[in-house]
Amino acid sequence: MSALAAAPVPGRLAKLWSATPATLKVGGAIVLAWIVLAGAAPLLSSFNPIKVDVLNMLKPPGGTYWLGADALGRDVFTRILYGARADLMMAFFGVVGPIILGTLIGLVGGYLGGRIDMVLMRLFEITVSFPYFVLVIAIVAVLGPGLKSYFISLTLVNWVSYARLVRSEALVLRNADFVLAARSMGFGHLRTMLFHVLPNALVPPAVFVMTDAVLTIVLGSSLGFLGLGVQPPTPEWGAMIAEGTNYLTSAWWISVLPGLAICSLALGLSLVADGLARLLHTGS
Amino acid sequence: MDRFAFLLKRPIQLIPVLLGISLITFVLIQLTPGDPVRIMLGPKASEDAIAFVRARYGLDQPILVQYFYFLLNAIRGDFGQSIIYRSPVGPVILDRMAPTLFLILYGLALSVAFTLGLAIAAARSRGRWVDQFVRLVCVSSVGIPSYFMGLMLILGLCLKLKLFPVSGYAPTLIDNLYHLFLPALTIAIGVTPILTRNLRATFLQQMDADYATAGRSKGLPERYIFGRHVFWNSLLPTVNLMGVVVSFLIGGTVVIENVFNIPGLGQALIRAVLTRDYFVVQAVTLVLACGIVITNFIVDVVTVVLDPRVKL
Amino acid sequence: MEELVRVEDLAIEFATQFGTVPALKGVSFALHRGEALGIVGESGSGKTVACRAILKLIAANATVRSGRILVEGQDVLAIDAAALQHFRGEKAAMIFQNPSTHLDPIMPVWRQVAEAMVLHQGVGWGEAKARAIELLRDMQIADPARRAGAYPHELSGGMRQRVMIAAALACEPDLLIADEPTTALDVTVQAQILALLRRIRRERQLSLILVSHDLGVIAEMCDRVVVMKDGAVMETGTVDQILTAPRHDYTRRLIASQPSLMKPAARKSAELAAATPPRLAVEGLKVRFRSAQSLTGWLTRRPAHAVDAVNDVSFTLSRGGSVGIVGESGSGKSTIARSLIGLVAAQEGRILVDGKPVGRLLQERPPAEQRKMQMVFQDPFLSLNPAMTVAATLAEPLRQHKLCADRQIPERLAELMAKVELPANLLERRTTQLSGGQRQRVGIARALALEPEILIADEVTSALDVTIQAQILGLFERLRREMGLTLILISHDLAVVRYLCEQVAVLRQGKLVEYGPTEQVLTHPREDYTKALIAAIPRLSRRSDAAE
Amino acid sequence: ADSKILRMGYGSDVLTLDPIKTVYGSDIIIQGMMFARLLQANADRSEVGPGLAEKWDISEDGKTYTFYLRDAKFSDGSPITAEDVAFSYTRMRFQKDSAYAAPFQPLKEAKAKDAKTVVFTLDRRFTPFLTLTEIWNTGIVPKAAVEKMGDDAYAKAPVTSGPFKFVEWKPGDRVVLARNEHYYKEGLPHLDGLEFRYVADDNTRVSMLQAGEIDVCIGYPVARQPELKAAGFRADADISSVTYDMLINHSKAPFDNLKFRQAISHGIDRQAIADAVTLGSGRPATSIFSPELNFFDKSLPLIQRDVEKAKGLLADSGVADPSFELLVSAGIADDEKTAVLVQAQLAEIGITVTVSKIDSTSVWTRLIDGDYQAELNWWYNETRDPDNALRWCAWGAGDNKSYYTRYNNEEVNKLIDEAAGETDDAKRGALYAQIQKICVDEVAQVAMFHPNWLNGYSPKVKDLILNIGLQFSEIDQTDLV
Ligand SMILES: Nc1ncnc2c1ncn2[C@@H]1O[C@H](COP(=O)(O)OP(=O)(O)OP(=O)(O)O)[C@@H](O)[C@H]1O
Ligand SMILES: Nc1ncnc2c1ncn2[C@@H]1O[C@H](COP(=O)(O)OP(=O)(O)OP(=O)(O)O)[C@@H](O)[C@H]1O
Ligand SMILES: [Mg+2]
Ligand SMILES: [Mg+2]
Repeated sequence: MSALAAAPVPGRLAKLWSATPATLKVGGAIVLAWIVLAGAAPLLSSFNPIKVDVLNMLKPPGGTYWLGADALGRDVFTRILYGARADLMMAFFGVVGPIILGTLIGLVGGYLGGRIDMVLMRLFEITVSFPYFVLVIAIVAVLGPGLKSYFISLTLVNWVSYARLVRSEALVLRNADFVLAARSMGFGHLRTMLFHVLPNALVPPAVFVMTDAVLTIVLGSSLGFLGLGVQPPTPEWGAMIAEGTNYLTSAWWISVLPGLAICSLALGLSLVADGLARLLHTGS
Repeated sequence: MDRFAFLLKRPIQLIPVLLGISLITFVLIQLTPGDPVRIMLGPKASEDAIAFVRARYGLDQPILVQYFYFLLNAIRGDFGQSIIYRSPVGPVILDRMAPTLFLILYGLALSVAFTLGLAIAAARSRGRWVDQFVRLVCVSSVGIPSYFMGLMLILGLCLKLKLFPVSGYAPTLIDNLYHLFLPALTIAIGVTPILTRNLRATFLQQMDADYATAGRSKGLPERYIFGRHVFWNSLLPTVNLMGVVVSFLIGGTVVIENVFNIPGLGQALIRAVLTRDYFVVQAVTLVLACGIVITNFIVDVVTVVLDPRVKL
Repeated sequence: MEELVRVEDLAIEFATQFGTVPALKGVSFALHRGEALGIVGESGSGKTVACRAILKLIAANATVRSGRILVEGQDVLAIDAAALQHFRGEKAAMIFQNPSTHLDPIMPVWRQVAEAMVLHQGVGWGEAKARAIELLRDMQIADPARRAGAYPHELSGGMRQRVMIAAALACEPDLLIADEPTTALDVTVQAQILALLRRIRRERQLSLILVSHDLGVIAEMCDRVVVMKDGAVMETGTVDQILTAPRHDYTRRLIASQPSLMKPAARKSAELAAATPPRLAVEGLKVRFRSAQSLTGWLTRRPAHAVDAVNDVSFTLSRGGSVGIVGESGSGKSTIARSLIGLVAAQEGRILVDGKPVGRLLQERPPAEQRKMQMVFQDPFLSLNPAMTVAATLAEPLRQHKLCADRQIPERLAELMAKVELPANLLERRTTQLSGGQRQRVGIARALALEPEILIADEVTSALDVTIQAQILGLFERLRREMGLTLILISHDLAVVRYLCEQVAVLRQGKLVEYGPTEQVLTHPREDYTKALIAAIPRLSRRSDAAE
Repeated sequence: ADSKILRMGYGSDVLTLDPIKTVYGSDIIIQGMMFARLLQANADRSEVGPGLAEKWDISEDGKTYTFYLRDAKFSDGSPITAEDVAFSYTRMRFQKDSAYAAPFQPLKEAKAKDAKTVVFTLDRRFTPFLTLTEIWNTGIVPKAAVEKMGDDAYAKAPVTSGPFKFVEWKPGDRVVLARNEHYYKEGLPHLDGLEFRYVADDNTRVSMLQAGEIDVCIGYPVARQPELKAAGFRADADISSVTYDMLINHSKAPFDNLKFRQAISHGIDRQAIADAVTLGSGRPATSIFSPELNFFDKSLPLIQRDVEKAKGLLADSGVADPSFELLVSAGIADDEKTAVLVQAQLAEIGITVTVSKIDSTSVWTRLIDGDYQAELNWWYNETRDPDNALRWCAWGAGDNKSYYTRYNNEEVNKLIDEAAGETDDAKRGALYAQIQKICVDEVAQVAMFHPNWLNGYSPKVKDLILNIGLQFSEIDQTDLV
């Protein structure tokens, strides 16, 4: 019965730490490590990631080029470090738009129900069935290539995942006693939706977002032929993999190593997701 | 039975969705810079020639007028002409439906097999190394792009070990089990981790469910509880997730079709989009949309069959 | 008498994120063959853990620190998996508190009854089905051949509990462990299930362990009682001995908290009530739920299925007055509450507050009017926003209705906490970090924060321990007396109503079958239905009639 | 014996089988194998000799060409007459939707004089005309069949005049051809048939060659050359007439500025780019067109990269903001590589290049609309005569505005016309040298290097090369052993 709230701050932190699932700690450490590596890239490598050096093309790993050099003589290690910047950014901004838009739509549809939900659900189905390429081409044509178009096209399409998750939560929550209680105390729909339904509908999207972040990186590289994603010469893992495919039989390091980087980030984020789910589900 | 009333309602809901998709697609692709006639005639053609052909396809009309005619014709079963191939849309895409359909079904069949195997193995040995290993593999393989995976499989299994053909779609069904094994495997490698994570989690959750405890208290063997109770109660979330995955696959097989050179719908769509072959884009989009709607429909039917409580 | 079960010095603890939780701290008790042993104690005292341990149903995160459980001289905790399978089901079986979750939702019920027979006794499925149907008939399920094919959700709560009992008895065990088998059921059904248990115990020479937090139930059913608190046994004895001469303070408190034993609160005289103008008047209230029409229904012009959840209900309440609404499950009690508060629209009838009609739905009522009438929800685990702290929960209505200046809020919060007898240091906790009783009091405090004139309490105590229930009933009584709160108390427990309410309204299938002063209705019920409700109340004193 | 079917894989899709309706590589290659022309080039296209025409006369004024046909038949067994030849040329030259009528502007009339003699009338003396009579879109089609079937149907199942006849076309997948029994060369072709397959992905195509699923892989990533050779495939480069260049928009700043263009021309290292992109299989560019074309001016020096000079030129140009956007078709690895190299090299002289990858159709659209600053592109020439090449890349008066660069120099335009009317090789050479000099000095476009066709052939394939004009001209000689 001793009050958690009254405990002194250090004790509280320690408690929080011990309450944090191990997966969350390990996953967090991996993600954090990449953030640090990305930030400290100039300190860790003396190479310029975009400086081409035709004389050292395709140098295998070892020597000055720890992880080899790519088809333009750029140091793969350095490009992986700097690539983390673009990838972390893609992972982050690639999900921000979808999660906001999707959560709002799912929330409104699920909470208000009725005709609005009907219309939103049709919109949902249209989006799911809509060919992504058409959208990407159109957006790239209007806004030009690059990350901005990438984020916008992702937002316009990927919201459906989050809308689906949030809506199914909101559908249940809108009849939850505490939501009815909020209504009966005279709170408006907006307040009820934002402060009572929303915070309780966030666990599934918060878990999904970790996988989604990795998928956005992969998508960016898979659709590079539409002009999606970062533009050369900016290093980015997915683009590095794509660039290296022609060399897979002769210079494996160009694509395999950034591939391992993505896998490690995926691992980190998934562990965070697992831990987060456990933490949020136990409700403390 | 009332629970199956939705079987009748669905087709009606389909209409606004298909209309919406076709209108948005039509307007968007037409507004995108690029002229299919120019692509058809090539960069060396004269302006005269281009204007002449544009008029022939009615592309000189306002977009909404064109859309109206498209709809009118579509209702009569005529989906227009492929501008790039200078021939009716039908034959251009009909041949391509079978390979894509087969590929997706085959890929799903493998995914389901892998998923069941892995998830059951993991859940039955929860916390032990099999479980941890399955989790690790599932978690870290999400980051492998399918074109990369496909290429690795080709290099390893086709060229090194000479186990499978690199490409192609064979005329008979049985042959395709062999020919399309690698592409289906690539799909499965992409899909299995997602499904397995979900199914394993549901298994673990259901193994702790009250009815499982009740089963134990009756002295039912663990195997029986898992096989007869937990298993069937765990399927629904994964079936639903599979519906979503199929939706993404239906439009997203292009990468795999490219790597394994399978003449499928995904390839047709992407080519049509890249060449602004308006009516092919339109037709393929509608076919894919129907595919997605049918998928959701099947998921709903399976849901209702699996769970007697569900009403739709 | 031969000893069937002996639990010796059992200590079990759970590993959790927050460290180890000792659930049992050296519990010992014994059960003789043919005997019925009751276990009582407050929530979390370890009743369930102890019972499950007898079947070695020990959670994955649990460790047995010490102790033995001997059944017919054999230590259950030491036997191997194969033997355990035979022990479970054939020697001992268990039924659980919540029949809805303990049945597989997607398997026809007969299979769930039959599967143990097939697996333990090697009976074929065909024969097992026939036997299962016989068992269901024996459990007094009407038309068992047809019901056998039903899925759990197609059955009522009472029927589900019968199915579970049938499944437990399928292999004719010697020992039945019943862990709060009736808590989730309403009183009339509870009475039927208890009667059934008594009958089969007699007919089959079953030994029974019955867990309950309701001493009334224990008194009706058991020969001996074990009283538990905080993972330890407080005292053990025969029922009479415990009820008449409790040795332990805790036991005494437990007994005192039984609502049937609580003295009715002071009441306003009927004349006085009639003299004051009514604060709340409900006239001819009617709520009809229409199920969504299906396409097939529409095509065949079949009218949509409709339920009259509330049908022509009228009553009046004066300032400081209180009415209890009772009735079986599904009789429309909650629906009345919801339509009063404006969460569902009444199709017909009027609701008058201080003589003025109010809007049917929340959004048709001005905020000030909304504020006047508040409701406390039935389930304390569902009615508080899990994402909020207690302080935020209580401050939100104050702020929204601008009931006090922002800087006075802390002061008001402290007042509210004091009013519901909660320590102020709980304010910073999340609602999920509170016990059920604490939560329910936060729910009440939240309603009171709006300074309502009318309070509707929907089964606020049914999920609580008797001791906490007693506290909360006391609180309502005080508020009514001191603040002139007008109270509508919904309950299926007539004892609770008797304690608190001046008038009682008996509801059946949406209709008021009886309405009048509490004493009058309880002592001279006119309707058979009311009589049945009264008869279903388990009483400590009724042990003697239960025995025959 | 086993039937000898040659299987080819190519990275783009066949769109039509009607030779007048396309300029695409896939169509050109397959049509070249289906339709015989009046004249025929030898394997490396260095010479043209008799084809369907046994001999020909050119009138004194160079305006009348008379071709005498040999006895030959279409694949349906009907004879190939002068009427068919006149029909084919008229159609190619005058039909509204003919895709490549431009090089034939001087042709005014094509007429059958008798069954075996066809007469072409030109409106001016036009020396390159003879070589043009062997390019793919002058393939002879049967008048009767085209008129009976209509253009659209004919384009899907043509009656052919070349070594192979049409069997089947699955759009987006493959075209299947079989030996034409009626082919005019006795005993040829050696092959029984041919499958032309669309394999979009470069690496897949190579893998298919390695796995024996195709016999010829047209186009492979240069990185895989050593591996192919080591495995015994014939994978040496086939010489092409390709020029890989940076198209620059002369109507837009900063490329309207001569000094700026020159700064760029001196600021890039053509040798290094050629080496890095083609891994040594291509040559740096010195002129505006390929050294494989006649009258290529061998005396033009390779412009060596000179950072100081480039900086000076940039300073002189007075361009305040030396930066531009370089368009690249997304998904083409070599373009991307080149772009990055150009970007890095120009950065050193103070020019900021922003690389934009967009889909190829959008690139073309912006190119044609003039809505771009610079773009990476390549082109090849069908014949060895430079007239066609220059009219494509430097003739401002043409429909395509000097390959959409909007480069328009009256003098160059005049010289091109003059050279086309000249019959004396020495004089033509001098004129073409002058044109090349002006175009290089004025930086009409930034020619960078000349890559070669990288085709892989199974060792079973005998006597097959892709010539400079993207044709397998000796396909009728090709054999599988
Ligand atoms: N799996 C578990 N993990 C952690 N703690 C547990 C677990 N199961 C039970 N406990 C804890 O053990 C203690 C005893 O729980 P138990 O369920 O036996 O109480 P109970 O007397 O049956 O209460 P109730 O009347 O509420 O059913 C409680 O503090 C509970 O929180
Ligand atoms: N939203 C609704 N739609 C349709 N029917 C409803 C709805 N809410 C309640 N009902 C029906 O109205 C009737 C009365 O329900 P209500 O919840 O008022 O019962 P109750 O007396 O509170 O029962 P309990 O004691 O179980 O809480 C029931 O038959 C119920 O099924
Ligand atoms: Mg319990
Ligand atoms: Mg209720």
